[in-house]
Amino acid sequence: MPFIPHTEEDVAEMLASIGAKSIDELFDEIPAELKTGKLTQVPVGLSEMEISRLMHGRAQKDGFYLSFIGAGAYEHHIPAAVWQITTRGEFYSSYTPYQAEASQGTLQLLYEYQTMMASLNGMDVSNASLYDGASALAEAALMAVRQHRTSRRILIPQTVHPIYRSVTRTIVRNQNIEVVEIPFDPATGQVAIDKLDQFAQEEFAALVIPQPNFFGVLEQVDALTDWAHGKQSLAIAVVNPTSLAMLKPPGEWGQRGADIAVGEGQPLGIPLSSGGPYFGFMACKQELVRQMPGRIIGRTTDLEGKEGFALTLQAREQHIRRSKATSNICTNQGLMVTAATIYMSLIGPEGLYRVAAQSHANTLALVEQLEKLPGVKKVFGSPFFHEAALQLSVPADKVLNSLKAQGVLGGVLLENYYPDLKNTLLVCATETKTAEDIGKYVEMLRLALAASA
Amino acid sequence: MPFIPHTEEDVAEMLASIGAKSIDELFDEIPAELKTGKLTQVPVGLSEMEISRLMHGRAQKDGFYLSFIGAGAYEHHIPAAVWQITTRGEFYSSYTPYQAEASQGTLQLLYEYQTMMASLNGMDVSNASLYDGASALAEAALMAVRQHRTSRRILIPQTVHPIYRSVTRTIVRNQNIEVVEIPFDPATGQVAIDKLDQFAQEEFAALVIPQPNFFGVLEQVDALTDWAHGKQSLAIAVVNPTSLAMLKPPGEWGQRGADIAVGEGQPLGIPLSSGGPYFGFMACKQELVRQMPGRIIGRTTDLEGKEGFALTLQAREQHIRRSKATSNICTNQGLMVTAATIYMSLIGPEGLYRVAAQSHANTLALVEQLEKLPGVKKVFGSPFFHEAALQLSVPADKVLNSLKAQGVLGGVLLENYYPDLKNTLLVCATETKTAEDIGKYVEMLRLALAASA
Amino acid sequence: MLIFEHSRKNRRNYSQAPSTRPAKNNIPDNLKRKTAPLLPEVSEMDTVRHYTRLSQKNFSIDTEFYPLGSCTMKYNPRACNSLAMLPQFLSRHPLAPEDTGQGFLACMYELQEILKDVTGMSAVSLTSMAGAQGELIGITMIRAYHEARGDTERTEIIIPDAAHGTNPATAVMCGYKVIEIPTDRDGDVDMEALKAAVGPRTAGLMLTNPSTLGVFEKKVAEMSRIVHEAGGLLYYDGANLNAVLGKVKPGDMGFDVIHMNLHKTFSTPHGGGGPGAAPVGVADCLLPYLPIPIVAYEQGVYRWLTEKDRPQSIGRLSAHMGNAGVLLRAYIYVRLLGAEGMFRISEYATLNANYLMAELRKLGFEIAYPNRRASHEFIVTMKEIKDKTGVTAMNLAKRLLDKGFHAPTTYFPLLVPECLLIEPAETESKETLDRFVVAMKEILDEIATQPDMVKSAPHDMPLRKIDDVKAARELDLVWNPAG
Amino acid sequence: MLIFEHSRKNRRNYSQAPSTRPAKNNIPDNLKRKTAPLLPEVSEMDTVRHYTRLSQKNFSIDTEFYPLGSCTMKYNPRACNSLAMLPQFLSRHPLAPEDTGQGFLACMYELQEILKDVTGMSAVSLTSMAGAQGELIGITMIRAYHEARGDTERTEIIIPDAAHGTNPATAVMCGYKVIEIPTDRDGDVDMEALKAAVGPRTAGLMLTNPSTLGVFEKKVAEMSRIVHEAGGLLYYDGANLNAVLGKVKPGDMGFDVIHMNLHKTFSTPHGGGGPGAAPVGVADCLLPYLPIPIVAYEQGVYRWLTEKDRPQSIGRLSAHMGNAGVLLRAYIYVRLLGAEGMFRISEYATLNANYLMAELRKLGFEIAYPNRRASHEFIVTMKEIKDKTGVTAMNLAKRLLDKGFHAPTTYFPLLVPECLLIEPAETESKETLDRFVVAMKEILDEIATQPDMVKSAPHDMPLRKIDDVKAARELDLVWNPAG
Ligand SMILES: Cc1ncc(COP(=O)(O)O)c(C=O)c1O
Ligand SMILES: Cc1ncc(COP(=O)(O)O)c(C=O)c1O
Repeated sequence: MPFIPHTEEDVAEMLASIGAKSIDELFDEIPAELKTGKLTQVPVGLSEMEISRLMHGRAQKDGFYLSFIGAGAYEHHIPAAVWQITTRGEFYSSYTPYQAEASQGTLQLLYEYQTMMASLNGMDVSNASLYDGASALAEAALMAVRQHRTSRRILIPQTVHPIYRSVTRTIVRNQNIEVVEIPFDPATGQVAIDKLDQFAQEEFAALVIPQPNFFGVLEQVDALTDWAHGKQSLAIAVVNPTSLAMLKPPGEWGQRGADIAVGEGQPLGIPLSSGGPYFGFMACKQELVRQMPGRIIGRTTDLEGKEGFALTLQAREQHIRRSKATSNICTNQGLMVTAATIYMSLIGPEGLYRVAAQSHANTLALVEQLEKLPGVKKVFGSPFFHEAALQLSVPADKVLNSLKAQGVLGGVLLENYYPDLKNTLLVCATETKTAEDIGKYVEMLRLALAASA
Repeated sequence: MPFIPHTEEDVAEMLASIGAKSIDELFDEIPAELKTGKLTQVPVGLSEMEISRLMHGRAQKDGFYLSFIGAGAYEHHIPAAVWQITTRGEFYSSYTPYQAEASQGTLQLLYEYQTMMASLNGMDVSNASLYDGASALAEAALMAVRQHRTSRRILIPQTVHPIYRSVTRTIVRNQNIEVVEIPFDPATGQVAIDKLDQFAQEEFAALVIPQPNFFGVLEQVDALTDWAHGKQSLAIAVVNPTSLAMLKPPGEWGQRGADIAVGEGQPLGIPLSSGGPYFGFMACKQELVRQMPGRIIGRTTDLEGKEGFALTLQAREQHIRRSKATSNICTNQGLMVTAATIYMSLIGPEGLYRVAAQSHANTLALVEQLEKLPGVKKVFGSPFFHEAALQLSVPADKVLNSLKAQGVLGGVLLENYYPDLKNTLLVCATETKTAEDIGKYVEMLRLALAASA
Repeated sequence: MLIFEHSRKNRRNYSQAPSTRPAKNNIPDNLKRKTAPLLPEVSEMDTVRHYTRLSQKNFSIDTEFYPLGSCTMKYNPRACNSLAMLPQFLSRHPLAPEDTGQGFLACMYELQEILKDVTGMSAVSLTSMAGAQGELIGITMIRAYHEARGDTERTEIIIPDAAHGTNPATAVMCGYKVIEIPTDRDGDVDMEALKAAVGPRTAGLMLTNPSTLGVFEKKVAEMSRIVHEAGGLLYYDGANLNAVLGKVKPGDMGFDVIHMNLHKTFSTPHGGGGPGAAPVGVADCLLPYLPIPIVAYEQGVYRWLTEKDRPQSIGRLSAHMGNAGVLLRAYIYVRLLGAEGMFRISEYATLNANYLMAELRKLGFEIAYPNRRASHEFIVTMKEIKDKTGVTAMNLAKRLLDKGFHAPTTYFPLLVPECLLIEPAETESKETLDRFVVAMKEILDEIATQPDMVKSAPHDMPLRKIDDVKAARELDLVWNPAG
Repeated sequence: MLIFEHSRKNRRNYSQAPSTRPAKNNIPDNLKRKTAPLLPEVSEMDTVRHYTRLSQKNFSIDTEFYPLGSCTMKYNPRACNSLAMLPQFLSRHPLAPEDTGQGFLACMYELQEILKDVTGMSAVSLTSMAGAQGELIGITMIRAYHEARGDTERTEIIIPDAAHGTNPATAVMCGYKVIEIPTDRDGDVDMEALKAAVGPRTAGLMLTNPSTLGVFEKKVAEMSRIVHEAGGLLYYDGANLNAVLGKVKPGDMGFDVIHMNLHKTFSTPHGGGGPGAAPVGVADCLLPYLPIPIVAYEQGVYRWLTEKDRPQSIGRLSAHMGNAGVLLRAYIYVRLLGAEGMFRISEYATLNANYLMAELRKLGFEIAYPNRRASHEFIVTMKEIKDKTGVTAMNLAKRLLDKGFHAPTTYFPLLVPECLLIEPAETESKETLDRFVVAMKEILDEIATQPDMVKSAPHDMPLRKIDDVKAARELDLVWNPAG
């Protein structure tokens, strides 16, 4: 009985104490006709040795690739210390810190995280995480609608990550909140500022502003933020946390700064892992703090005046406020935040800047070299951060397949999300790519193009 | 400056406090003509990301093999918990427990280890580890000579691991201790008991008795132990700790039991790792405890009578006794013992029995199937434990090479150690091998033999 | 000390970042950041030391008995962690082609099949990242179901008063009105109230069974009939699946949709608050609406089903496919336990709960539902003790910390005054339970002899009782270098 | 509680062993074990919990400042651990063919080259598993050298009185007589005594430089001349290499053989007592005797040199090639630091030691060699304080534990009374040193105002002072279930 410590003697003594004849008797309140308990799809148990071999085999099958895929999840170097500490039993196997005195480790760490995350975003406060970037955007939309009171419409540019938009729609639709999309300028890859005029007369709870946007392109965030504020709408920033080491933080956008900033925390020390677990972050201005969903940690003192930390503002949360809570979120992504906090401590402000700048420089170099190949064209003219769209003169899916056969993942096909962007790759080279890696990609793309021509 | 936290300001303040103008000045007592400090073979520093990629590349190059090699180091399943706990910073990065009050974790663990190891060997006491099995045998030989007082000769059968014998010779030679070897019976693969007669009149400090011996063969340990005791020699057991779950422990050999038991601790949760770090264990009878080399932990109490643990019998050790110490050993293999202790706790007595029994059964099955192939012959007639010698009718090195090309390591060539044993493989299938693995080996050997024939 | 207090200007970890600032940087000036963010500037060693020491300040399953009711704090096998973190799994990009992830996808597919079997549902989606999101998905599907049938008047979700806070919060998040129904004296839903509550506005009922009161809702079949006859659907909050795994399948109880918290029943770690994973299972009627992606196995190849394959799906709930690494851990756990192990979970969890309940009752603690079997958890009420001595459930909880035990859940469910919801989980040994009983006895004695000491607990923790009123009143949510 | 006290008969971890006892078992009855060994029967969770909690009772580099003199407790980079534990490295059998280990062997070869460069020696063998074994190898080679020349009358090894205990113990283990020579007032070897001691019986001199007194032996060149002229060889105990790395090479100082503790200077972890690795380097005269195996690189292939290649070798010292995994960690560490980093180690280790010495001197602590620079460590003597107040070096050490600092080395070297050998290592920040100074100041004040409190320290540790006299007198070395 894996993981069950009971000896036969234990069971006998325990049943005697209970006054039951068998363990089965303890289930006598379950109506007999409901008891089925036949499992046909669960295989017989394996020993750890066996499952270990099975999983190693499956991992080997998946193998390693030289990947130039970004599109919302980024390969960055993760210091070894991050996960060695994060997986310590005391972090790994504890619950949400309901008993503050027995959870000061997690609580203090989260307070430190809130401080780092608020500062990175140029915001006043941060919560202790949401599920992921996409659901964080949905929560921000709901939060904006609560705050705005009169409008139930959210403006979202099509330059926002397509799946973030789709997740947001799924979630806010239930509350009859409408998502209105703004097209992008096909020349710049930015929100079509001139298209905004058409919304001038309408009321919106918020405008969502991505920076960089899904194409890697930098948006005119000051103008967009001010436009939103000019209409009494909130400005919701969707940002890449690594980029914030280089880019103006949402709190400084436009005249008054964005109101809420959300994003995907994965770049901060979280492995790609086929998509999760990652974590969503959310920071906002002080005046919105009571509208924030999720856990928030406060610094306080104990009975004797010693510094201590505790969950606070719990009156926003479902376990206290139930149907009146700001969100239903309960379990969040605590362990990922633990890793991200350790990552940010290890890397520091200059380190994060260098990671961002090197990623940017690598993508610049990649794009520059690729553009020189006949049959490759940069799609958008605007400045970008560490990611760019490139159009090929030949079927891009075939090119990707031939790169893959050489162990290189050449990017994602934008056509999957934007049917008009045919044969277009979204490519990204983070600081993990060396000059040789970039050279290899260029050479292999050259060969693939030649073969397809 | 990797791992050096000093800022320029720090350095300035520190130099000011010291009253020095530069860090260089702190080295002014080193004669100028000695200062060279040119390093030509140390490459420029790498970032963690770079070294990580380098090491992953080297690891990939080495790859994975299905291995049937034993010969003193054994592949066993290691529960994941073992190394996740062992590498916790508090175990990993602490020193020898000189300050008992600040080292109770390590000290209690070592006391538990001593208890387990003494019991496994059927002995009264155990030390807290030596370097490895080979050097443990050398230390046991020195210990026997110290105890015996009159003889400086040690009898070692040639069935003892050849490298253990060689290490022992290297170490004891310095003290003019003579190693006398006993040949083995080519039919049984055991110590040639009849050959012992020739030593009947000579004095020896000890007889070394391996169980199982290097060939995997089981020795007649009772007779050998009694023979040694009959001559006032000590009996030194060299044992495989896994086997002790099934086999009679040294403390019960013959009329009075062996006096000292040593061996390689690697099978108890230590990865193969190209040969180390492993650990040597040593257990002995109570009356020999003051002759033991190495650290020993005792249970005691604190000022207030609470249970606590401390290094004890330090008067045997170099840091107290200097030139009169029982050994020069200082740093031992503490972390390996930490892993072994957790391994033994996780696996328990029944688990260790099953590991031993399954390893034995797998090797039995392998040998049985291989013997049926034309051109394969079991070399020794005696019972064995989880390892056996098989002679091939064709050049064995070629066969091994062709197996290797298929990802299988088919054993070691005994000829490297015993020139008379031509084309003979020593093979081992631990509990990690499945029936399919064994089948694969058999089939591939069949093909290789056919190809060579 | 906060990590920021270890920080010194210009201190750096040279190993952890590119060695220079690259020359190339064409970010337009007006988009550049002007002042560095407040990240600490500390050495690698000081970071390791700081967070290692912080970790030691936590209670956790790996260090203490943690009978936190409703949270199923069971052992998180270490192999699940290391095998889910094999480098190939960690390095795989979510948008990497499916043929580069067949090993991973095989695990996901098999997990879907296993969860279907265990719950008796027709299909499972793995996308949900926690129980509350599972609920959101479930209720969204119920809404989609009614909408698809043009049944737009159903605006209410019925929820028993004992329910977890996420249930009503979810219903409201999904645009529904919550109709709360009471619990009867024995801990069952008040059937008359249920009958009175159902009607043409009923979109569905959310039920936890065993309920958060730690008892099995016996009339669940009847409830199912009542709700279904009224045209509503049944939602199963599977947070308590640990109590009945293998014994009874939610599908067989008549539920249409269920979420199961893998971070409870399937032993993925809580991580100080997450991440979780809460796959959602549905009966046939909700099949078309299941969120994507879902793994399919076709002609020997695993692939994700997307919008194209499932046009009626409510859509996506996460940027990729949810908490893949958590799902891997659950998969490994189930494979370790096997079919036999599924039954044993509920059997031994139930044995432990009933034993502990019996022992505490013998000490004189008042059991909230004394006539009922405990499921995998049970409730002690301190009401009488509080009335007599002033010692509250919270006081007792804090005193338990002093004795090296994490406290049970306090003040939930809300309907039992001064309650302690105690869930020992199947992985605890009898000796540990017995030590807990001894501690509870000691506290009972202390309450009799020195109640003030208990009231002012904890005493032996690194901190005394934390002032959370002050935390909420004098909000201090981020550190300010100015002090 | 001991792990055995958690044990219950027939409790098992089903996941961790084969699921049945195999049917086949032909072990002869007379060779079978009759009673099971005393291994605990505990659950996986209880094992994890027990050892996790035990670990928390240790001070360590990852949790505390650990200025243990002569032990070089510096940060052990976490990457060294994880990269040395890549699955392919862990699973490789030592007897696997060389062509299946070219990645591993490349690391070993490069490490040899790096260590040669750093020490200025002609060749290096990696086989030694700790400093003491390195010494044994070195002295064995010295013996082999003299023997090969037929110079058999050399029976003495000269060792300064300040030397580490392993030095004399090693010499005796190698069959030599130890001639101890005194230290002069400034911490240097007494040159007259050295001159008097050398002669035709001198096999060699063992020297630590900087010495264990924390000062650099200035006259090392002269000493080398004296010993060499007498026909002896010079052994360098490289335990203190951290102080001079990159600044001066032992080879240039005239040493013939050296061991270096990678578990000090090259930052492999101490692991609560080991494992270490102490490669041995030799000058040309000892080249033929170097122990095997040694990695060679020939025609693009790495291979082990063995007896056949090196017939005069003293042989093998371990069953395989020593502590391979420790060597890998050291290799990774050097590659992280690079050539520049080598210098910085000694520079900042020296800066930290001299700063701490200056600050403690300002507090009024007596420095044992006040006229000397500290190397990477230095000595405080409590003699005067003890004479005045009765507070000993050990008392102060224990009181430091109360304040969250590991104690310095006490009562070593033996020639300085009531000594504290303090080695901060280069990885500690100025703030940490300053906090240590504050603690030392507090203790100084406590000695003045409440000496008995200091004498009875520790007070704030989980245990009070351990009775090690009792430990030695009432030997209790193994647990006995009978009690
Ligand atoms: C009964 C019940 N329902 C729902 C939930 C919510 O699950 P999660 O925290 O994963 O969102 C919980 C968890 O606390 C619970 O106990
Ligand atoms: C000066 C000196 N020499 C030798 C040694 C012995 O090294 P090891 O403990 O690795 O055997 C030490 C270690 O404590 C030392 O400090």
